[in-house]
Amino acid sequence: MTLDSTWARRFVERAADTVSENRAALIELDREIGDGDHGENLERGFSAVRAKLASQPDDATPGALLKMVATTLISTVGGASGPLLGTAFLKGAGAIGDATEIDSAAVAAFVAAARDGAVLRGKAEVGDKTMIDAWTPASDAAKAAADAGGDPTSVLRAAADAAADGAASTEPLVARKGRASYLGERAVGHRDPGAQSSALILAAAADAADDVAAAAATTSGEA
Amino acid sequence: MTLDSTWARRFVERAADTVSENRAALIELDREIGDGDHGENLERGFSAVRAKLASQPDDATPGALLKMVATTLISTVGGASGPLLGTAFLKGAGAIGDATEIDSAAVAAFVAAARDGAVLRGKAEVGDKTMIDAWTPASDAAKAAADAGGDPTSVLRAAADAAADGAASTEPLVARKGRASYLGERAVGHRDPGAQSSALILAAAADAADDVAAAAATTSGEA
Amino acid sequence: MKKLINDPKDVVEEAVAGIGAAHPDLLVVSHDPTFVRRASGPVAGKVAIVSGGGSGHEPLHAGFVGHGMLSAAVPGPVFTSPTPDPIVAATQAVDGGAGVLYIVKNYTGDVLNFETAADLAEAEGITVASVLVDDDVAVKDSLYTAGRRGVAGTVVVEKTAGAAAERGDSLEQVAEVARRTNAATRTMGVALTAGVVPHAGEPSFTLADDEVEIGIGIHGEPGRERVPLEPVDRIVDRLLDAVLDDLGTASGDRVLLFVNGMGGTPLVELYVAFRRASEVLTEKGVQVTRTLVGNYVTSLEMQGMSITVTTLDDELTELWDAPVETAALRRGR
Amino acid sequence: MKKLINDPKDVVEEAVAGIGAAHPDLLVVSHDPTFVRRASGPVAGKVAIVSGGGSGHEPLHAGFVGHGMLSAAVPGPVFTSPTPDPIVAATQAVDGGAGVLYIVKNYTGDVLNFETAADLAEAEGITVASVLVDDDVAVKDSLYTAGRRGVAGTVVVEKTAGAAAERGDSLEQVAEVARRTNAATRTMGVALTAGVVPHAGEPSFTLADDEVEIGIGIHGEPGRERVPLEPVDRIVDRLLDAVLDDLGTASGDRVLLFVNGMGGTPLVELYVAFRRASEVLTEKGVQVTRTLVGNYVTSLEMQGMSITVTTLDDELTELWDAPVETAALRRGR
Ligand SMILES: Nc1ncnc2c1ncn2[C@@H]1O[C@H](COP(=O)(O)OP(=O)(O)O)[C@@H](O)[C@H]1O
Ligand SMILES: Nc1ncnc2c1ncn2[C@@H]1O[C@H](COP(=O)(O)OP(=O)(O)O)[C@@H](O)[C@H]1O
Ligand SMILES: [Mg+2]
Ligand SMILES: [Mg+2]
Ligand SMILES: [Mg+2]
Ligand SMILES: [Mg+2]
Repeated sequence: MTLDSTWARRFVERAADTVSENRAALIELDREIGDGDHGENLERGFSAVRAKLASQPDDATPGALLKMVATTLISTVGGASGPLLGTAFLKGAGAIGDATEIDSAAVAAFVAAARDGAVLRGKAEVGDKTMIDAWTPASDAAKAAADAGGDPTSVLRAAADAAADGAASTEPLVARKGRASYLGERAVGHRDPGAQSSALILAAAADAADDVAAAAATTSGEA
Repeated sequence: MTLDSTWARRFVERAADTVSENRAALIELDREIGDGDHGENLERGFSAVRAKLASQPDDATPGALLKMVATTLISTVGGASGPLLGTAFLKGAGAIGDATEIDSAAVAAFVAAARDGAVLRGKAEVGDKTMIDAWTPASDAAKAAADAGGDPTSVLRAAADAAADGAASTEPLVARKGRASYLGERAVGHRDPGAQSSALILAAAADAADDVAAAAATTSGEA
Repeated sequence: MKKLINDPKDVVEEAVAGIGAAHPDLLVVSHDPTFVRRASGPVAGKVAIVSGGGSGHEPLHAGFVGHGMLSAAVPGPVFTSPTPDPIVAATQAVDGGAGVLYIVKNYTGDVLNFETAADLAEAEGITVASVLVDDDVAVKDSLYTAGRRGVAGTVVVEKTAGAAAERGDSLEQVAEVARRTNAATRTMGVALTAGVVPHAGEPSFTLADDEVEIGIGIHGEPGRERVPLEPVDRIVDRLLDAVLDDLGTASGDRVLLFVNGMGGTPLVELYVAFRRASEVLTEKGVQVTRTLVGNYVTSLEMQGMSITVTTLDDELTELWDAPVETAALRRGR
Repeated sequence: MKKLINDPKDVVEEAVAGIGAAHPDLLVVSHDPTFVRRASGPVAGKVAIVSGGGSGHEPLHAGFVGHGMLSAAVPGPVFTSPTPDPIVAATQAVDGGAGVLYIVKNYTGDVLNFETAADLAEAEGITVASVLVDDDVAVKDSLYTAGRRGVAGTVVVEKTAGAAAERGDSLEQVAEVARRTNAATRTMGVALTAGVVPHAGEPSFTLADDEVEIGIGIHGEPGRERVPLEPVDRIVDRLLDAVLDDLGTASGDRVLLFVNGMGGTPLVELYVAFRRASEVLTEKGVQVTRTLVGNYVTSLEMQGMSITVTTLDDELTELWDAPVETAALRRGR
């Protein structure tokens, strides 16, 4: 099984939905250890992404769609998360290239390149209490799942689950990057908003793959 | 019976005490329909008056002492009440002149001149919801008591009681002078702070006369 | 009460000391009696201008002492008119022999204390003229009130009168400019929250979370009405309508538009309000030829603003544009 | 939330429109992408200076656009760095061929977005140099933080760099002046209350009625510690000690003393604080040769202040004194 541009479109919609649903929760996380705009920033970005989706050519490749996400996030989100997530999508899209069908290895390569892109820009390491604490375990889990022969859907699910654990793992940490680093010990006990949103976005990717699989099952069942 | 400079000194002390004790209450009245400084203004003025009292010559006449009150209030209180009360004391002191003993007629003349002084400066009439609503009935009552043959103490008490009633009478009024006039109907139900403080000051004058009479009784009793 | 102060009783003296320390090139501070005067001293043959009033409205008045505006400012206690003594002392310190103009905001306390000061100064041989500022349209000017209050328009009067004095006008002429500016100026304000007078320790009034006071005075005196909090465009319309109506502004008029912050409102909000006010005026065919936006006549930490419109003619425009060098307004020097 | 705004989403656009309407002589506003540039346009052969960052800190940065200071300002959403697009557009609009300096407050978001903008502008053939402002001593500058924040000292850097550009310095020289000013500048702040971000609708943090946050950042990020509210003299001492200690200020040094309001603090309190700070410096033998007091780098309606000290030499003094004509700072023109 492989994923195609239907998945990519569904991923973008799901990501926009989850960001919108979690706007207030992300603002609240950021208010606690940042400046309270993370949910607002991402919602601004993903609604711009959603608005652009309709006008993408029918034959747009998954890579082209994800590159559109990247450039749109870079030009609408601002703050720290805009360039970081934008670069993640940009590098991830680059890893997929112009393939129309994405296999498990390509999915793992997407997540790994996205992670590397964010690290390149933000210079954060695991344990710094940033979105990297979601992307790094996600990338590792995706590679392990792909190496173990999992299909793209299960690779994405492994990445999403690892990202969720990674986001949770930021709670006891002192931050060493971003705005939360100003708080020292006072950041302990709070989850990093960027790690949380990254986990939500990866979950959207996995859910989109599930949607596609379910639709395929229905279609083939009906056929 | 007449009043002398012992009374005048005692009056000043009593006035300073009552203003100090009622500082918060006067601020509160003024906060409701003015700008919340009346208690502060008068306390600043009367503590300056109290501080100057000690350095007045032993042979200072009642008129000289009350003129000191006038000029001190004018130069320390500020706001609307400073010039008004100051002028009241100035004109009142003028009515007493350099007499060393003040009889009932002189007491009534003091209150009347004080009232006229405040009216001259502030151009308020009875019913405008200002200190004039205390001073005018006080002046009328003092004249009536003096005309009826009352002693100075009872003349002052009549003035004080009438002033207290006058202060209470401001509660249902709409203000036509001073800061409360900006409120229109919204001033209704609130007592005018300046009428209240004027009543307190006149009560201090009467209480001082009582003190003097009590001291005289003790002395003559002991003698 | 949360304030960056020491003893509430010392606020004014300490602030005045700070003003002196912050602007030694512009100002000299006198303590006991307290007033602030131009560092450059009186100029023989030029009219001097003195203003003053309760503190808590900073930068008014001390922030407007300097070339092209006030010669001296006399700050009273917070929200309380100064007594005559410091006014007289300031008058003596700045008189250059051509007389002194008092610019007095129309409040009973200010009027009475400046009146006494004028009497005392005249007794010392100084010619004094007085002009009352009463630009606040929220208050009805009738026999049944103390008359209109002087609010943000005071800055405009101090600016044009100051320029007139600087160009060498006589006392009578400077007073005429001040009166004419006042007559051409109207203001109305709104409060979202109240200021806290240091010695009172409590807000001067209380508004519900969804309520604003339309027609607020700068001492937190109530205004015309309390209405629910609305989008600022609606609030601007209310204030501006009242101002233009009272001023009789017509299409083709040239005006100064001045959006003034009450002290606790972020500048970003004042600009949002300014945008609306200038749009509305433009739609009405009124030409906004001069502008001012910022916290100039404040009421401690009150959140709110006022809108002032002054009808300009060539002379008032020229006087508004004239060089000014003060702590709070500086241009052309 | 009580604010003089319409839809929270429109605050920045409407405020920028207001800034344009209020200062047509100084500024031109671009919408979509949003930036503010000098009305006079680029000057061939002169270095241009662009700064920007999240909104909510007004008058920073748009209030400092004009002769002798910034060429353009790029306001992002409230408390959020602008994206690269408007920065690039502003860069193109002001480039006079001699290169463009970015003055960037040291926050991850600002750094990354200006970095991308610089890459894009360079790709368009414009030479860009960047200087980070990181004057806030409340944050430890170590491998374990995002580094010091840029706060009120930004105004000083924009002023001296602007003057250097105006006198015709090369891009390298202007950048050097900016870096040197930043290196000579330290700030620490205190908050009494929090600002309310319009789209959040709630205060950014909560302090008890008797508590202050020492070392606050201008986005309401927490600082060093929460302590009970003290007399302002004590608070000034805390801030100034940290600043002077970090700066290594010694007797005989000449300094600029800058007391900055966070937006919701009455000016009268800033002057009370200034008085103390200047007294303490004088006692230590430090010469306060230049001063600034007011709301210049704010945090919406936050009550609080910061104290900035810049060590001055002859050149920095001259650049500070140079004529400047902007909405928020004006002198000599
Ligand atoms: N250097 C960095 N590397 C990786 N992620 C970072 C870095 N700095 C900040 N972040 C992420 O950005 C998030 C904050 O994003 P956002 O609130 O949108 O921007 P800002 O901090 O500018 O307000 C943080 O929660 C963190 O996950
Ligand atoms: N025109 C006037 N005539 C008489 N009394 C007046 C007049 N105006 C104000 N007052 C009195 O002054 C009082 C207010 O005094 P105060 O609060 O000290 O001064 P301010 O109003 O300047 O703050 C009012 O309560 C009223 O009694
Ligand atoms: Mg944030
Ligand atoms: Mg009062
Ligand atoms: Mg008062
Ligand atoms: Mg932000």
